[in-house]
Amino acid sequence: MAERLVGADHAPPDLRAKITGRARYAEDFRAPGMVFMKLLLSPMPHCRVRNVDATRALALPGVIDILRASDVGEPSDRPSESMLTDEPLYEGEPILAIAAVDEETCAAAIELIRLDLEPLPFVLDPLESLRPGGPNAFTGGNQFSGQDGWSEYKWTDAEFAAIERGEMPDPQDMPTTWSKGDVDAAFAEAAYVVMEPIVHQSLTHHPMEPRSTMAYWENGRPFVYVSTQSAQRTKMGLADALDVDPEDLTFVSEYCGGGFGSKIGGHTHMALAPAMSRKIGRPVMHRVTRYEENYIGRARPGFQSWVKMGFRADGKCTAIDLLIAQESGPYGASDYNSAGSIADLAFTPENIRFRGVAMYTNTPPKAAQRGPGGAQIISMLEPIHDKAARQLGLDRLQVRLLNAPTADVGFGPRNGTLTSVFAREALAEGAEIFDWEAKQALSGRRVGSKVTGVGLGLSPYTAGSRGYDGLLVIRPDGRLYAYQGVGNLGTHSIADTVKPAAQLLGLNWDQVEIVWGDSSRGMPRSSIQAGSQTTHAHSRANYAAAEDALRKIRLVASRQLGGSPNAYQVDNGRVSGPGGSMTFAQVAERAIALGGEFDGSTLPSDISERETVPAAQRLAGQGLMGVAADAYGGNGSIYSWQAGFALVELDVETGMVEILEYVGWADCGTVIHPRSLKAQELGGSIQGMGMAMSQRWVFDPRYGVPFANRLYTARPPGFHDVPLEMTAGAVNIPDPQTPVGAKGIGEPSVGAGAAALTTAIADAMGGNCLCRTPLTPDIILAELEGRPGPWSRLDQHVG
Amino acid sequence: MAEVESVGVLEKKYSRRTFIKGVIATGATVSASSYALRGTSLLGAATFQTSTERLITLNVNGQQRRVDVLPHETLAMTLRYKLNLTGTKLGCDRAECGACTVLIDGVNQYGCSILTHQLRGRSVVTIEGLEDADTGELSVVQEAVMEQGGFQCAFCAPGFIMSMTAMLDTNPNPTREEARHALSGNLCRCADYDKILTCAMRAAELARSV
Amino acid sequence: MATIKDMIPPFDLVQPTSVDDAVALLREHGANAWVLAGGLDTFDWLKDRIKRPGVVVDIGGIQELHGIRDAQGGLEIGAMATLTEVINHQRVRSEYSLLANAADHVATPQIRNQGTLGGNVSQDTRCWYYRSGWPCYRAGGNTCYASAPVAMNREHAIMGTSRCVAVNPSDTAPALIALDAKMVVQSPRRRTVDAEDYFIGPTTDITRMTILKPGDLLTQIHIPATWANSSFYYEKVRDRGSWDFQLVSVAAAFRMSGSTIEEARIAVNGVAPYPVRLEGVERLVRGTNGDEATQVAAGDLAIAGARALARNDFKIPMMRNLVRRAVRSVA
Amino acid sequence: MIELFRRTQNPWGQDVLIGVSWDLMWTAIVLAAVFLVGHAVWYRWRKFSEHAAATPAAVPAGVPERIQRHSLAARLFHWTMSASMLALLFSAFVPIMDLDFAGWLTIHWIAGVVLIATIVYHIIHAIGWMDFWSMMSVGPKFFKEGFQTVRHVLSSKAPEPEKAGKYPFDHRMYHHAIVVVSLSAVVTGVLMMMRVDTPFFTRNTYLLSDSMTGLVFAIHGFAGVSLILLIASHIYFALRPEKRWITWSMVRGWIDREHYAEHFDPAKWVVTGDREAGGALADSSVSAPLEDE
Repeated sequence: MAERLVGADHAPPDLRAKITGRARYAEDFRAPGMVFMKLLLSPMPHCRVRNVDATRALALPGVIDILRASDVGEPSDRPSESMLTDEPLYEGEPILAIAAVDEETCAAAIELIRLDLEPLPFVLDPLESLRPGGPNAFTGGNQFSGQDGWSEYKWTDAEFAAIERGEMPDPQDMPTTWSKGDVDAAFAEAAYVVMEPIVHQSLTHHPMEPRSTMAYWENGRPFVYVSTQSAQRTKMGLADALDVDPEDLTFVSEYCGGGFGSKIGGHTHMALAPAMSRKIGRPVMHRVTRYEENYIGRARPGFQSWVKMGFRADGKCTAIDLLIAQESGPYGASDYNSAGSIADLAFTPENIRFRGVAMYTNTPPKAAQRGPGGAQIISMLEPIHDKAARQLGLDRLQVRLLNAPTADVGFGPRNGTLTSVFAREALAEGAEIFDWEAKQALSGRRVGSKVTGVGLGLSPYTAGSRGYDGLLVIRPDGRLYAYQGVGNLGTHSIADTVKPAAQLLGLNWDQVEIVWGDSSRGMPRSSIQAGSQTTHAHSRANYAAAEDALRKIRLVASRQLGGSPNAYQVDNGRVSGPGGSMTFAQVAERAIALGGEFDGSTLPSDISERETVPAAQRLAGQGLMGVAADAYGGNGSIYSWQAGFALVELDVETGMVEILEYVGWADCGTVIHPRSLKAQELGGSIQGMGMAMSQRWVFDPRYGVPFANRLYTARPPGFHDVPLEMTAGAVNIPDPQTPVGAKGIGEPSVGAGAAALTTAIADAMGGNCLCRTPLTPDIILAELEGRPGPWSRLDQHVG
Repeated sequence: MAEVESVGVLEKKYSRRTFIKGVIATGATVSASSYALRGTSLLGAATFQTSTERLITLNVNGQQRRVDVLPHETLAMTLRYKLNLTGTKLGCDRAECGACTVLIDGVNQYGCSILTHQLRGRSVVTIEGLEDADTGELSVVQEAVMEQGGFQCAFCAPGFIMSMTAMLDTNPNPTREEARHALSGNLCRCADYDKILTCAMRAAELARSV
Repeated sequence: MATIKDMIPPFDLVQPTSVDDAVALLREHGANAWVLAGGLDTFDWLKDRIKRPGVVVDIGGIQELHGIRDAQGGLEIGAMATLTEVINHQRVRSEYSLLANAADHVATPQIRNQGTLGGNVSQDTRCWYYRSGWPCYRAGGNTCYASAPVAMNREHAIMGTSRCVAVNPSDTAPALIALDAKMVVQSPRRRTVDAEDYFIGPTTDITRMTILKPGDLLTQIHIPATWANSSFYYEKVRDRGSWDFQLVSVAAAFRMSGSTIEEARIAVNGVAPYPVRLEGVERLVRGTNGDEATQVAAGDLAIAGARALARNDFKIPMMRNLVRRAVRSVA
Repeated sequence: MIELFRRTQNPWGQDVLIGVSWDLMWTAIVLAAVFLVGHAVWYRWRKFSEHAAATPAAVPAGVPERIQRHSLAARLFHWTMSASMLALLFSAFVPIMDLDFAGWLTIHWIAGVVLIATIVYHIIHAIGWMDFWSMMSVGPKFFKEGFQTVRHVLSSKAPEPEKAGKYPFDHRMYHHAIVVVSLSAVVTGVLMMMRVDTPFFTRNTYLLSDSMTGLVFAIHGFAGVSLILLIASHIYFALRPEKRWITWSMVRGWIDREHYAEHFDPAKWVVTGDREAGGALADSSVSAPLEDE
């Protein structure tokens, strides 16, 4: 009997390479005659490039050529990013690239370039741009629509007067508005109503690996080595950007040193090295520095928001009025939209009004960051949740159990439904492991200068998608080759999503070969490696392919050995039935001999013509091919849930917070790989802790220049900032709508970790919600000492 | 030995002082190919005037490697772009993230923040040097990581593993707390800290058992 | 001229093997020379291409600068002794644990393994306006960007400022002041100064953090026997548990007779352009047993005259509380 | 070749002025030295030339033995101003000479405040109570006198210039220069004070644009180095033996009849009244008919 793969721990197949230094990330590739490229970044947050004088730079021995915006497509008059620009919209936006024989020459050449720049008005703070007569990020305005182009959206003095009074402003015709039920009536009836202005900071992703790229061209065909979360999806995008046939592009991304949403379908600037290489006809290495990563590496959008919540006496949340002004950078982001839906989903008020506006600003570009929108709103709203519980004298866990949704939930503007919800189960099991009762008893206890705080948060987020293709080949060596088009950014899903398929085929893990990271090896149509989709999407796609393979194995066996196909069973790499048994090796040989659908010479009609078919054709005739589209279907969105519990100690004399314990418990369907699941839950939660407690983005208001452009100034959490002991797990209840039952988990954990901290710190401060992140010692101490805090209530980009 | 040569040259040039300062070496050198710092005098005398000995011998992973190194070249650059030891990663190039951590005379240091010329007569071990070249046997730390399925994106892994190796050398029997302190010079943005710490503790166990 | 913050510009590297050679070289090249010790402050400046010395003098090869020796009952620590050597030195741990403790709070293990005690006390400020290469007073310009009403000066000074409001970032500096350490400077004549006089404020020279001028070399740090085995207190408040500079830190040494404080030396860092010795507080606690009232009085006296910038008022109560805690530690 | 200005790149990489080059300080010091030595040498040589000794004019009757030249108030002003001016120059340039000088800035701005106070006082006093125009007026007579003085200096054959009024050409010339230079130093100095910690303003480094700030620093710098020259020559002449008598008048307040007769034209500087010598005469009793009508 072959081992059970689903639910078992296995070291990922690429681990040995990773820990011996053999794993090659984009900057580890070399090519003969390789030269180097560096970027000239804009020194101003918004300006027009009047003139660039590169004569002295080009005269420098060793300098090969420069690339300007005009070489890579002029930036159009819309908020869309291009590789290089003549109207930089943030300090650090690349103006030009220069290639030379070595990096040193590149640097020296850049210093020889004379720039003639015309400074233009800039804005860092959305509220400034909303002020009557306030500056706009673009010369055209601060709002853009495909039909009407640029326009200005401003609030009136009345709104700002309200803000001054500490009230919730009531702006008319907000660009995004939706509501359900009767919010005002619900507030009127509510036993407790609370309104808070809340600020959530922007923060850079800062993956460990900067987005370097190496590229060269051979007889008109590009070979590109990039750092990206996804693979097949990124390849298609890159082919598009380079305007080449995807089949002519050799795309290599074997390893990605983290992305967290900043490298989903690749990134704008990955096309620079290939573009330069095409121009100069030599291999080009574009080593991106940490400093540059801070600018072109994306960031989570910050919120300045006002939230009003109404509760029944039993703690049920009955109404939410949510107003969000999002700091969107020059190229936009949609976090605030998901924030609205998630608020509705997580607190299930019958009545909700959501108003949001995305404000363009002259700060580095924003992008989805792990749990985009959800992570922010959960960490912002959970302390308010606690406020209500305190006011109404209720247990915070009970209130959450009451407000958490069940399977019948309908949420968001379109009352979306879910495939399954086991949020209450996750909360209950997590609470048990955390020992909520005992911990809650410690809340507020003071020993010397240290006060104990207990916190918890419940965080939902998307966890899957449907309809991609699977591609498997059993070769004459008897092994299963799984062709993965998803990226390899450390979630282990390139391997884990194959487990259910291999299990279906009765194989042991050492009989499985994962093939990934190089488009020349064949990649089926795949999901992006983001939104926690992969585990769900590709466990399904691979399972479909495995079912196809199993059907073919049985056919081959019955033809070879007689008897009905369905009488044949597979196990340990053999297929056996009435007529006897044969090894997969023999099956593969037969399949090749038989040809047709068996070895992929003919392919099903429902797989992707543009992507999976060419990949399968590369592999046709190499063995028995299992290839199929995920046609399982399903109703409703796929969401996972993470409950987070934290025990902290706040030193009231210094404002320092120490996290003593953390427990994360998830509803993510069937657990495929417990160890990786735990790593995802805790990793995400710690990113949330960093968000809640330290990570920052600081700009000088006068020059619009960011200062948190180093790791130590941006402050991502290090080893000393996390608890020594952490626990994580899941309820492990299969999602009924997917054959494998598994959902993703990467996203929700961030909001849970952040909320557990924001609530625990508020708890340690006697329920006083500072209602801003990060909660650093300075603002905590200032609050405790009743002294002027470093920032005004709504300040953004400070720290 | 390069340093001896250069001192010799120096003695002739400046008899009044004894510091290591020679003339540009001539002749073939290891991989002075067109990588990050190829150190040709392309930039012209103005920017490239240096009379420091460039051809030096480095002890890397137990081998004597003769290599052409610029005076202002960091170890990480030499390893990655001249000796093609790309297991040493550049995460920040500012001594902040630890991805470039290597062992210098057995001590973990940031490869991005030391000049290769400061390493004359000292030994350097990189991630590539931990695995037994002949048998392919992994070090105890690597074994422990394999066993615990450590790391996610693993861009930080080489650095962490070097720090764990150095830790076991000075503290073979660490508490979780001590291990955390010893590893606090390495960042993991996937924040797999819990598992990494477990790997470190397991490595200590394995080390004690062998 | 366009700027880029990557790749060290070329320089001439010299590696002297004796202090005399080093000093001779430093004098020969004057302001064009740069002393390379551990290099962890140095490489930021060079890689950002902001400071461009023509000659870098690597003093790592000078044996006399290494090691920790017993001297006149106290210790003589070579300027090039690494922080890890200091932390692990048996006598430092047992008799001067204050210094070991402070050194262990520096950045990260790798940095402590390479960074030197001499470098730690001589490092430049971390004011991010200055570190970004902005032409402020400290950089020879005519402005202090960090003191502007809209500036981001959360980490900056609350006392001892004059035009420049940057703070001294060293963790070991206050400990050395509390231990009454002496700094030995060669240039080429040999000077010995008290630790507290080694650090200078902008009123003296706005472009330097220490008394070291071009041509000067810090060679030894002498820890006298005076404060060996006293009661020590060290605390550093920071945003992250590693690789972070202090918001405020305090280092204190108390010589007790029974429960009475006979003598005390207290220094605070992170509040001024130089580590601040609190002589007033020292006098105040002398003869007391550090009771509640003394703690409060000490804290209040410590912050007398402190003046907050736009964003750093919190440092005033933080400093007050840390001084209280220091006194409380012997109560 | 010396640089005139110090320039730098502002945070946006724009080239901006930040002040004058301190080479100018050394230049001023050298120029001052050269002038003083040069003058001393020239004067000595000149002594031996054939010059008609100044013929004492007939002193009108009733001119006392001691003639009041500077009121006590005027003298107090002069010496306070000199003290603050020297303090300013010292605190300004010693640090630039790279000598450690703790607290120079405080001394500098306090001295600056004193200087401003004295200047304000002086202007009011001069307009209200002193013969303002005899010092300030610039007209045909002024230039005529100037021409004669210069010619006399240049050629030993040239006749004596006609006797001066209360304030001879060189005094007035010097006064005009000092007025222009110190006023520009004072005005820019006040703007610079707003950028440092003083009791008077809440500090604001962003008061002016980067380029305006640079301009202010440059003007202040120029004024500063010019003052090195002006003050040096002033002190030099004050100390010269043949000028001591008038220097003393800034201490004692009076000059004696002989010097009055020798150097001044009683018609231009009419001294009336016959109070006994030494009696502090109010300036008002010394009337100077406006010369340029």
